[in-house]
Amino acid sequence: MFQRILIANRGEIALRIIRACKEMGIESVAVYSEADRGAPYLQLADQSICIGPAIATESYLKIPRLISAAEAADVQAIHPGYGFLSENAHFAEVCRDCKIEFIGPPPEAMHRLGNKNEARKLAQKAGVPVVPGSEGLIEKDEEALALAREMGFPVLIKAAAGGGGRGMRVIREEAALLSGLRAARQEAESAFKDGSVYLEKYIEQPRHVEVQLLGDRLGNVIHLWERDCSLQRRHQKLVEESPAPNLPDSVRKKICESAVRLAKAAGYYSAGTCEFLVDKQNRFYFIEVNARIQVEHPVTELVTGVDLVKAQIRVAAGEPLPFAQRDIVHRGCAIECRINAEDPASHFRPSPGLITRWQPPGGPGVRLDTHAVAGYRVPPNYDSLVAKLLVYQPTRADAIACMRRALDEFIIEGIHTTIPLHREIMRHPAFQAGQVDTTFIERTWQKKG
Amino acid sequence: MFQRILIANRGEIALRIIRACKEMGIESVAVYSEADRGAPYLQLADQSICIGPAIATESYLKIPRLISAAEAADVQAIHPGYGFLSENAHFAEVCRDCKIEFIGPPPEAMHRLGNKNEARKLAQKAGVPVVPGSEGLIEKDEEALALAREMGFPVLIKAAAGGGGRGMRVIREEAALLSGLRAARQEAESAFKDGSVYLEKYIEQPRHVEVQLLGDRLGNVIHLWERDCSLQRRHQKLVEESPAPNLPDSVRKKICESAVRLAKAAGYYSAGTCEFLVDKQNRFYFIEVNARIQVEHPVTELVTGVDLVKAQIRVAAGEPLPFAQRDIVHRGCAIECRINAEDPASHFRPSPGLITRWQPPGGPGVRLDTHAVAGYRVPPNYDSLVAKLLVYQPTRADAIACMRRALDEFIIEGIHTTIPLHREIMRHPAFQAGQVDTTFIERTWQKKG
Amino acid sequence: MADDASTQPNPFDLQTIEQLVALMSKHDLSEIDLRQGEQRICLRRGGASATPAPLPAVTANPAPVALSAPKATETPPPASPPRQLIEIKSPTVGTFYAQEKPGSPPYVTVGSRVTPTTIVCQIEAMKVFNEITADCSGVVVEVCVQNKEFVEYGTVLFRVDPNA
Amino acid sequence: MADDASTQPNPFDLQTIEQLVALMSKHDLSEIDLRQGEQRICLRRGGASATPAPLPAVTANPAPVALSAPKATETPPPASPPRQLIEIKSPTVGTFYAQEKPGSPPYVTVGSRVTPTTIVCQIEAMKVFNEITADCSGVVVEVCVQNKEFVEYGTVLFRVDPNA
Repeated sequence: MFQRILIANRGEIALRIIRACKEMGIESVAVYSEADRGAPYLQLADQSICIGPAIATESYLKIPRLISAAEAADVQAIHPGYGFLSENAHFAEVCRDCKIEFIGPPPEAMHRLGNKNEARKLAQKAGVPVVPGSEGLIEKDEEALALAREMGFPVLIKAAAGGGGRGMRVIREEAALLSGLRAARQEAESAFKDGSVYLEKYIEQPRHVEVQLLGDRLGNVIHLWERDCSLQRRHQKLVEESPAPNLPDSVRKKICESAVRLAKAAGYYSAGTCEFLVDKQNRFYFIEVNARIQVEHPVTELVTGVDLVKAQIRVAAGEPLPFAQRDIVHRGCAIECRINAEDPASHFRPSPGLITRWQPPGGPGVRLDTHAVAGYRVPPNYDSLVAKLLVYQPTRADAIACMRRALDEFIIEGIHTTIPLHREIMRHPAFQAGQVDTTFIERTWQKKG
Repeated sequence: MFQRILIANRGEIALRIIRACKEMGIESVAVYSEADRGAPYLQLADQSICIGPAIATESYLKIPRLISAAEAADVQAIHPGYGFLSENAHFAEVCRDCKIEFIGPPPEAMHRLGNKNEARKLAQKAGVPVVPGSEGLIEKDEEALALAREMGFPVLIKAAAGGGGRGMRVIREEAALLSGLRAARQEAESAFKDGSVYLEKYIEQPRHVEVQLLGDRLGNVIHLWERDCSLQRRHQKLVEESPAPNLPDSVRKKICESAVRLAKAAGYYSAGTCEFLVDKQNRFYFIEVNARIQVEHPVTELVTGVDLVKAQIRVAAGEPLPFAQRDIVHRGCAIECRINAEDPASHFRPSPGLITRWQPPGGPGVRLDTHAVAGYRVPPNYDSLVAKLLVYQPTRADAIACMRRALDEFIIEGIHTTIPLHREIMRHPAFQAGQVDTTFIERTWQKKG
Repeated sequence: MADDASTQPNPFDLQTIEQLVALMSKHDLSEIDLRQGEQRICLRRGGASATPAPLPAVTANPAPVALSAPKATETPPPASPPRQLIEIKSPTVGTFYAQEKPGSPPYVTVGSRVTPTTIVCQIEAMKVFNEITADCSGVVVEVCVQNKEFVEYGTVLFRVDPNA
Repeated sequence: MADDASTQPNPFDLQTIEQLVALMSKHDLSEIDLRQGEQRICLRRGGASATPAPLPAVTANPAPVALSAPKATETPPPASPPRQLIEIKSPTVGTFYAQEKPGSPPYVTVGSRVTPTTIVCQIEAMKVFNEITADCSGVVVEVCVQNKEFVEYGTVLFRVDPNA
């Protein structure tokens, strides 16, 4: 086992990893930028090293400085957390060259899964369903018509040169396809000087379901069941839970097994997440793999009793997984609310600053992961996550009631947070019924958001 | 189900019950003495009523005022918490007369179990082992000798008029019995003007193991496994855990089944605890029943996933237990440390006062039950418990590591607490080996305690 | 919620303070102590004999309100009387009765003169009626609770002017 | 760890205080106590007998130390120089080399005069040696790190007296 680990990250996930190290008897070395100097969580590490100014490209993303710090502190491994360099295969390779263990998947698997097209092909080869669509550009009308009939309507026409939602057009019935194609080509031509388009199945109001994976370097890969992360705002997750509500057990099982097949095909190890869209008929489609620990990993920790960060560290040290698939028992329901320093009443404007009062909730069923304390100043330089409030209860109804209660207890002053929004979500009939999809927030809080 | 419940208690257990009520959609009515006026937890109740001055006999123990408050607030039930009136059968009877449900066992069972001698007889009838001893006074030497031989040495000679450890004498071998009896009688005669003595088996360095019980009004009684509460100082528990370490499964099962038999014989319902001494040969002896929810109930909640306070409320409302014995699955290990406002470095002198800084631990596996916040003033009038820090992990070693970590994170300023002592306990080899008994604290911290 | 202090326009409003000081000077006040949320203005004037107000350990005992938590009948602590009045407080919890029995006149009304042994009301708890005595002398200037109203321990029942 | 306040531009607004003192003097105030959020201004005047208010328990940005947490090589924030010295700080993370190669004389020592382009040391990170320039003018009065010592970003390497 490692004697010392450097944590190439900040905030709550850095503290999460420090805690795992402390409990495992491993020394932790924290790094920090000038914006994080004096942050309370740094004092819980055994050592902390300033690696640069506030700007991430000169600190948390600066590979030579991280490696220098790692070598000076004489660590055997680096945990990259999430974000920053966590999915950077090059960083993993540099670590390998420097004989420092990268606590994450092998760079080869990151390469394989990092490219969306390659990942899609790998998934198809492993028998994992992907969003149907044209393999390349659509040249002829008959081709489009045949494909659309095969996939079924609605379909999505996408401009090859578009991106971020631009140059997209939903076609709901066959009669509109050809005129839609013509219009889309013209629009794309005038907008991007490139009229080429392709066709994809349009998944209406999909749910976002992801599978937690864990693999060791001996080739064992297991899943730790799924999380439903449909509650998003502009692709930013706000609420995550497990199990996915209203998902038939047979589908659940199939999704989880698909994810394991894909991970095995990719030669994956460490913790990772396989993301799927699920349509209203509970058909599921692979989107991508997140080759790292995720923000919402505690949801899975609560329902399975497995400490994912400790598992990551053990696997990186070469240990085999201490459990087989049959040992993983999913019990109860867990929900996470992300408490961000944002003002939901004002277009989610970031709200960094001094936390003048901090009174966290507690009691039965509550877990709080946060690096914030009273008197902590949330820096404006990084993402706005200040706390992850989780509850764990026997049933989903109990979990929602517990989360409502915990949110009502939570007092933060000095900065705006997403707490008021979460209080509304937990009281919303659609959420209570487990009937939300990725468009729910925008549809429901359109005026505010 | 009840619409409104009055909580006849204060501090962390009052907050615990408020939380359960909130999650169940029941309105809570808190009462408070003038010493607790303005305490933050009161604001989480739907209503709060001042019932008297600081002194408990004029407030939390004053039945007419509690009943008045309950009637004015129009509640259907009263939860007594622990301590104060929780084991007062008369209070339970008054509630019954006033058509207010007492959330606890029936007064008849409280009467039956409240008297130590009657409880002992009931236990024997139910086939539950009790500490062996003379049924009455020892008159003749031959009688004493025969009994001592039957029980085996060491035995304890107790003065009938003694109490609290006074007039006790341990006899380790047969040769010393008769001279010991003579000396004890003389001592008792001169100390208490009453030379009568009796004989009991002396349990050396026993462990304190207790069984959590839960029964409904239909006669169903189940156990939720055991807790080991051996870590005590002057009969005040400091650390509790489940499962009891190093207790063979067969013994565990027998103790738990004994407790259920006794509860059934007593006509018990609601939550309760059956306490046992366990000797070095893992023989167990019934001591007494605590006919209430206990301080350390969260330990059992963590390892079984059952919310005991909610269960108490449901049972009081006449609902049957929602689970059978086979549904209760014990998983993992939970430990509780009692954080008291006491100074362990100064003979555990109470340390009430203003909490100037309060930085609680968090993250994976941590549960904190507390009514304290930064700026809270611990009143000098009541017991010194300010927080219950609990951890839940797959194994006992993990749990100890997690507790160490959590204790290291916990910062309280302005008052002294038992945190430094707990940090030492969690690092002590005997505790880590699960080899402590009720004399451990006094033996180990004699100089300090 | 308040933003970071530094981004706020005007942490201390001097104009307000000037006006307050002028007020103090003009009206010979010895102390002004104002708070609004996080803001506090505390001014004391003149004689060192002015009792130093114990500084708030009370910022200390913050009223931590979970904003969305419903607050039904939170009773505020008894407010200080405007003049030198004596408060007769409830020594128990129960139902306030202004008269001996239905139809009787009230024990006391505004204007009644009381002595320490004057019965001023009854408070019923668990069917037991407790006669409450004034325990002070003076003239009743206010009856603070309605007949048959529920009173807590410490609820102010009457205000009595001892100098009237 | 740095106190947050010290990194802020202007913790105390002297103008405000001056005006407050003038007010106190003019109106014979013995005390002014202002707070906003974490900010507090407390002024007392005259009468020594005025009991000093106990300072608030709430120290602004508490450096929360888990007391028993082991602290290995916690680096204190760069201390302020005693005089008007310029600090040359490490612009990166790595190993400090005082000379160009083993056996060479150090780039600079105490007493060396530097200009902005003077190379004062090298810092090695991942086998790459970065030459560090003084970026200021003056005389080196202190070499703050040992040869081959590990330096963080912001570690003070040299102190330079610009007026010498």
